[in-house]
Amino acid sequence: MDPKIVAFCCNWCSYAGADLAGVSRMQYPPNVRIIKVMCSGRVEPSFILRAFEVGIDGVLITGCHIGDCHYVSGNLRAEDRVKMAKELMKTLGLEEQRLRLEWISASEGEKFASVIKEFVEDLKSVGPNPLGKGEASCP
Amino acid sequence: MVDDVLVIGGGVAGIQASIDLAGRGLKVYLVERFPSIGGKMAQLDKTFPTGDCSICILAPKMMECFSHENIDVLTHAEVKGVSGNAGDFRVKILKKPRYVDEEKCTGCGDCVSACPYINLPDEFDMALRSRGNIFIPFLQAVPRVVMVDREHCVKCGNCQVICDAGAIDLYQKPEEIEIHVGAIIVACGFDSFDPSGIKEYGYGRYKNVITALEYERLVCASGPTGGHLDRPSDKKTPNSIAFIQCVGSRDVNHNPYCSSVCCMHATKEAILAKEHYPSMENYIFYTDMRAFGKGFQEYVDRAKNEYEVRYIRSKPGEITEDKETKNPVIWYDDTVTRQVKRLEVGLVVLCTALVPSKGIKELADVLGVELDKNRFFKIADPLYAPLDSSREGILVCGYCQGPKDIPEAVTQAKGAAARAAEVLACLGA
Amino acid sequence: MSLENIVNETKAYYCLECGKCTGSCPISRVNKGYSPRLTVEKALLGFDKELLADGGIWSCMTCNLCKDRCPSNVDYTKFIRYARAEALKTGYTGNCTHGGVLSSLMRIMGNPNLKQDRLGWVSDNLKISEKGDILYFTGCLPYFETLFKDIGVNSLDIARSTVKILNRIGIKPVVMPDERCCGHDLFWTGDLENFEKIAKLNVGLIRGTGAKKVIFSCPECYRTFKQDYSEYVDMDFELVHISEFLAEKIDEGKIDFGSLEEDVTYQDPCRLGRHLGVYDPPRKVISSIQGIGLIEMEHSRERSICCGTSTWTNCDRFSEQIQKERLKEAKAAADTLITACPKCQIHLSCAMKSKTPIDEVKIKDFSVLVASAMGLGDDP
Amino acid sequence: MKEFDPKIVAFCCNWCSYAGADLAGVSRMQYPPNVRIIKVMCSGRIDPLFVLMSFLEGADAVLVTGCHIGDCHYIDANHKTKNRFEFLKEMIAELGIGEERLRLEWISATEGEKFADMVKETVEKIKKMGPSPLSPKVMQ
Amino acid sequence: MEEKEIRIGVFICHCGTNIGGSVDVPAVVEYAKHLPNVVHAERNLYTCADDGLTAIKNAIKQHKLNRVIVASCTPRTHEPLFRSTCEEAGLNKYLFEFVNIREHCSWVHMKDTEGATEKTKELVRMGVARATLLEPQEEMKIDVEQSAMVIGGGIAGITAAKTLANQGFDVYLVEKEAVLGGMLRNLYRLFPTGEDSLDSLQPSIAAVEGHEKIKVFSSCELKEVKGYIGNFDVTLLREGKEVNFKVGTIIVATGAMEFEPKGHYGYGKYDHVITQMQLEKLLKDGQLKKSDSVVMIQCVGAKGEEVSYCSRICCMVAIKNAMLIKEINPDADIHILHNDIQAYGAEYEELYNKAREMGIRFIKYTPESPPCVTMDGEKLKVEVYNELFGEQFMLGTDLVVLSTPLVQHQGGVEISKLLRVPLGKDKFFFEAHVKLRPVDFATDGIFLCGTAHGPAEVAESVSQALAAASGAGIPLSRGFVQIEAISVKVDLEACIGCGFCVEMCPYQALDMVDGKLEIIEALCKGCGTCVATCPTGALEQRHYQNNQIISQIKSIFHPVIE
Repeated sequence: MDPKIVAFCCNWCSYAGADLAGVSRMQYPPNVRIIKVMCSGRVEPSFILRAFEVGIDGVLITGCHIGDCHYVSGNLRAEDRVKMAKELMKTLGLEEQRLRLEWISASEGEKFASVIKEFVEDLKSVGPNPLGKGEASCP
Repeated sequence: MVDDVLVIGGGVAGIQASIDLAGRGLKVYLVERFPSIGGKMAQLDKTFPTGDCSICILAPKMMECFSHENIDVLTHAEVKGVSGNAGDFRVKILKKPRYVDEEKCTGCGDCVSACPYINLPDEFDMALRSRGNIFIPFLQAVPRVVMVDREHCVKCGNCQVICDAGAIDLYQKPEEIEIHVGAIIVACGFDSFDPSGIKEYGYGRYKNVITALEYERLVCASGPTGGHLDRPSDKKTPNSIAFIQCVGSRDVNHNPYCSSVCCMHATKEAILAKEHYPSMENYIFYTDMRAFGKGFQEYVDRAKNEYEVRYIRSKPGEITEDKETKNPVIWYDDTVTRQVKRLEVGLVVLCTALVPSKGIKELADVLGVELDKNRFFKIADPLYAPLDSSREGILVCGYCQGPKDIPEAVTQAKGAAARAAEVLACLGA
Repeated sequence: MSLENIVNETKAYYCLECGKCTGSCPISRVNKGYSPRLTVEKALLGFDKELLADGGIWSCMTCNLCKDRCPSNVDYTKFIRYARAEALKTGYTGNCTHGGVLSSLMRIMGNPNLKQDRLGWVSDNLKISEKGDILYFTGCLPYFETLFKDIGVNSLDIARSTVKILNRIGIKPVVMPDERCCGHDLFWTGDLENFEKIAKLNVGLIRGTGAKKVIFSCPECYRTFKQDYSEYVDMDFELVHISEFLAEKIDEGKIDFGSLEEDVTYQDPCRLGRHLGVYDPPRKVISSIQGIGLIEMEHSRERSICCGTSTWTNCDRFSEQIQKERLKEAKAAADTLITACPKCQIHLSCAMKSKTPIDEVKIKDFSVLVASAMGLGDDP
Repeated sequence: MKEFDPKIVAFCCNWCSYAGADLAGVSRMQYPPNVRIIKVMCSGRIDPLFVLMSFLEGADAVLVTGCHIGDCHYIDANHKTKNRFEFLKEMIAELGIGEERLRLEWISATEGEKFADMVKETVEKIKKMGPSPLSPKVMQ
Repeated sequence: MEEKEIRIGVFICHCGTNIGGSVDVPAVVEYAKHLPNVVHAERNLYTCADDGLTAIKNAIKQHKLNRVIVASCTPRTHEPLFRSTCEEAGLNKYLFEFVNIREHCSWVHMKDTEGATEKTKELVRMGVARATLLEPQEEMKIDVEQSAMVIGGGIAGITAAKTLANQGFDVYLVEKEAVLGGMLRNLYRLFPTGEDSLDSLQPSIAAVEGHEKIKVFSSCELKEVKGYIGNFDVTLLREGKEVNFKVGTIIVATGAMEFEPKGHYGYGKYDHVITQMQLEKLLKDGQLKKSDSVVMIQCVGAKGEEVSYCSRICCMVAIKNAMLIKEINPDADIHILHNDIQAYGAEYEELYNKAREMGIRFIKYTPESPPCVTMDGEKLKVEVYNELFGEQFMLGTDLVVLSTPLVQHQGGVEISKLLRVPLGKDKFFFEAHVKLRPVDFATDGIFLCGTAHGPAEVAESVSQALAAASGAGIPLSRGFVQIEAISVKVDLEACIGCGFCVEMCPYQALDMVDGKLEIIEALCKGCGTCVATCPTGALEQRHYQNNQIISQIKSIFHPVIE
């Protein structure tokens, strides 16, 4: 089973972290698709749900460490949203582990790679997204 | 075979049919449910398009009909049974008690002022005025005889004391009369549609939303306010009036048909308001301005140019009320400028549909004739025999045959008289 | 379905262009660009493309004010629903609020593989059962709770109160663990494909419990089951709103609603009032609470005004104006506004939170009010 | 000497203004008893001679009444009344009898109040003006 | 009977307390006794009651009264009653005088009993003065010729003739054309029932042509009509020969014609611009070729353009024809450009709904910016500003149909001159009273129906025809016409032939025949306006003579000398 992951990386820290992992040729499984957003606070619960709806197995949101946020409090908002999204997922019966929030600074390329590796393993144990792949037609 | 004719309904149509038949020497029985003949036309102040005073042109006809030796007028009476067929109808008429002897009463009205209980709504004045337990139907009533509202009368006897003619008899019994006629003409007219079912217009909820017939009584010189247009909430004269057309007409949920007269009587009422109060602003909300009769379009043009009546092509969505001033507020989509607007006026007059009169179904059953889906009388051959009901020997005319104005009602009444004479002649021959 | 069929199906050709719809429409009154009359006329006069591309068709609150008042009986609400389905096919859609999370949730719940865990709110003092004659359908209350806790709306209180009331009169209602959203918003935004899936799912689940009667607290679910499911699936169980159910109980003398010293006014939800004609049961229940004063707003019953937005689409400053106006009208009647629909409660509470000052109105749900009057309190 | 009690002659047409006077009676509207009503079939029947004769005989005022324009039972007879009235008014003024003593009023069958008010106003006005110069009281 | 001595009886009514309450009736009776020529005076509680009436009859016989005065309520309600009472006692009913002492006295001076009593005395005195000068009158009875003439053989004329004939009266039906049927001959189908116009007409035509009481004079013209109600003598011109007959009453049913919209919307310039009647012809002969797209334009020439009135039926004609086209060619694209659709009543509103159901589209244009029709290559192009939608529309179309109003035709104008009956501002015949005498002319004995009165559709024309037949039938069935004896008479010596009076009479009862005045008594309605104009006093009005009125004036101021 090859879990498909979507990762939202904020432009300032976590995206740079991912770049650093690349520059440092750190290897990690190819399951992740990165979407750059200006700040982790930009990620809406609807993005998360939309991902699961179309069959993504896991969603990773990465942002700057608390206090480093280029936009002061964006990451705090992200924390609240993830909390709400987890609650919705719990009611929906979707396993909580399918959604992860990680603070990764521009220098933590290594952490980025290990988070991805860890997440892929977790998802393998949790199993595929019960909603199936892309059945739900959505406009 | 008998030549007499029964006319049911004492409005302008019934009166005209009776006069024409009596003029031919035929014996006519005119049965009217209300204690006086005159019908709805007697309630109007003026008539369109000439602006004649309605009672001025109706009273001579009422007198001519009432005092005609060939016409027996039975007021406060109803047709209860009809048997036999054309040329030989036996009709049972119930003359409901007036509790007043029609011969003795001179209509002086002393008893009316003697009655201490003045708290019942006066039907003729659309409940804008209250009347006592003994009352005269209206000032120009024909016959000019009072009537006792036995249901509410407590038999205090004041009226009996004051009446020297000794005309009041509180134990008068209903009388069943049987007559033998050759033809029957039905002219039972119409009622005004009660718009309280159309909740968005607030009739019954807002004091200053009235119906057109109530407006007619307010502006009539012999009406409850002596012709002064005092609006119900504060008895003051409004500075602007809005007339709303097609209330309950051209409406699939109420009456799908067009009542044919509202556009014109609204124009007349607006002109009346302008004549009495030159600073008055008049608005008429319409969907299709229907001025198709003789002199009607010119009358509407005069209303627009000379009397500054403003015609707005729109059917208002809703009427609310300004709590302090009690001014009705009209919300409408002005379809010509395509803007949703708000108009506050002093008074709203709902030009309601005119519907077949209450009890028409029972009358139709008694007569053995059919009604159409709008509850007007069903006409077998609408083009070439428009006045023949679904049963031979029974003719229909006036509003109960279909929406029409006074001239058409009078025309159909005369036509029904001719048809009745023709039917009798053919049967007799 | 082409525009021409839509015109024929909804009898839009009878339109007399009299303007009574636009004159009644709460949206047109604040949003000059929107007019139900012009929308119908576009269809009549062949402006198909312009009509489908017109964002206005998504602003309509489908509140039925215009449909009820149309003298030619043009079913404008159905016209808009069909137009939206047609627009959806050509790629147009309304502006989904909250990023579209609600419509995602609904579509997810249309997925048969989903195994929800939604009964977290059922604390042990609430007695429910797996099988039984009477089933309580909670709809999206758990999800609303999560999404709208932060504006002070606890939708799950409605569910808790309803169960407590039912328990008080000796009923342990079936509450399904894997119940799906009723699909109302999908239906009304033209996504009929997902709607059909959800309808079949729900009815299947309900049949599974053997329920004979389904009680709803949300009018939108109630209307969707009662009028829209039958097109796709037949149901052999009774449907009733909680207010109707309790009103019957009053007649049977089986319930005492306790007392509450408070003046309240009642917001008729469009789906319960105009769509289904249920006006009196909620009022009957509320007024049977001793000491309560039920004062009607200026616009109530058939004339009541919608809570501003529907199917979570095109919520904009016009909706806010309507909501502000409605709250002002409620304040004029009483300090507490009772809503019988979770969405009305959410939208009106959200409007209360807006920056521009507006006088305080307490907004409480119908079941929560009844429960607290019966002394069932709101301990979790 | 008894206080001056003016004598007023009123011509009413059978269809409208006479009916208006009737309505004032039926509605018990009170007005001073100084008016004497002469019924003619139509206001068109009122010959200027009648008006002058009334003043000659001593009337302190003359009221000419009829149906509103357009209401006339005989179509347009009241138009002629209006024309005759215009030149009669001039003559009364030239004769020095006083224009005020002659008045034209259209009264419909529902305007009982208008008829009563007309009589009251005329009586007040004439009391102030005093008797007509031709009246026998003055002549003796 | 030479009147030797005038013996007046005065009856003062108490009317319960209505008069007695504020008038000292006994004092008035006492006063009346001493008035000149009064031989008997009494009072009664209710003069109009049976005992009052018998008192009058007994007094007439007992005191050989030749004048009776009743002082009580208003003549408007009780004069007929007291007149018939006098007649029953053998006294000519015009020797009766009514004095109103209730509505004009006791009820309006309730508090001032002294003033009221004085006034009552004077009113009775006026009554006595007038009664003295009353003369007996005989109400003129004019025999009526037992036949009627109907001018015009359209549906209105046919219906009127049939109804009168069925009642047993002879009818002369005069028609200008060679065949009966009028406008319905060249129509295709009739609304609202959709019957075929000519087929539905045949039975009526057959009934009229076969009726033994009806003589049909087709393809002939009216030359002259003289006389008055009951005695019209008519001269026709038929193929050069004169035909003459006498009739009692006349019914005008001359119909109307469709307005020719020359210069409107390219009519006459482009051949695919036709009128509704031309469309009916095409439909009737099945020659309607290209009709995939049709545009109809309403109110062409009406509502202020050429004529000021709305012609009532063109909306329904247009809708009916549009639906017929849709029946032939269901995907025809039909637009009706209108200025308020006149679908009044029940059936027409239903037809209007059905038309919209069939896909016929209605666009409201403003009179200020009417549609304009141009030729665009092969196809016609109609540009119209849709007032309610707020946009300019461009309609390419194969056919433009103009709905034009009905207007009076020259024949009608001539008939109005011949019968000396007026035409209104709209050129249609002008009826006696628009509200309450819609089918009568002011001149007695002549009646009006059909589109001669104004635009009308079939059912309305039929109703009017029946009404006119009713009016025309009354004098015929009675055999005579009785005129209230208040008409005018002339003293030919005194008449100087100035003719002022002739203009006064709206009923053409007066005619100046070579310098001498001729009065058609039957037409005189008794308003007296002419009498007031007569400079020499030659004209006098029965029962309202100058001397009677002047005596009333005089008696106001000083008691009539003994």
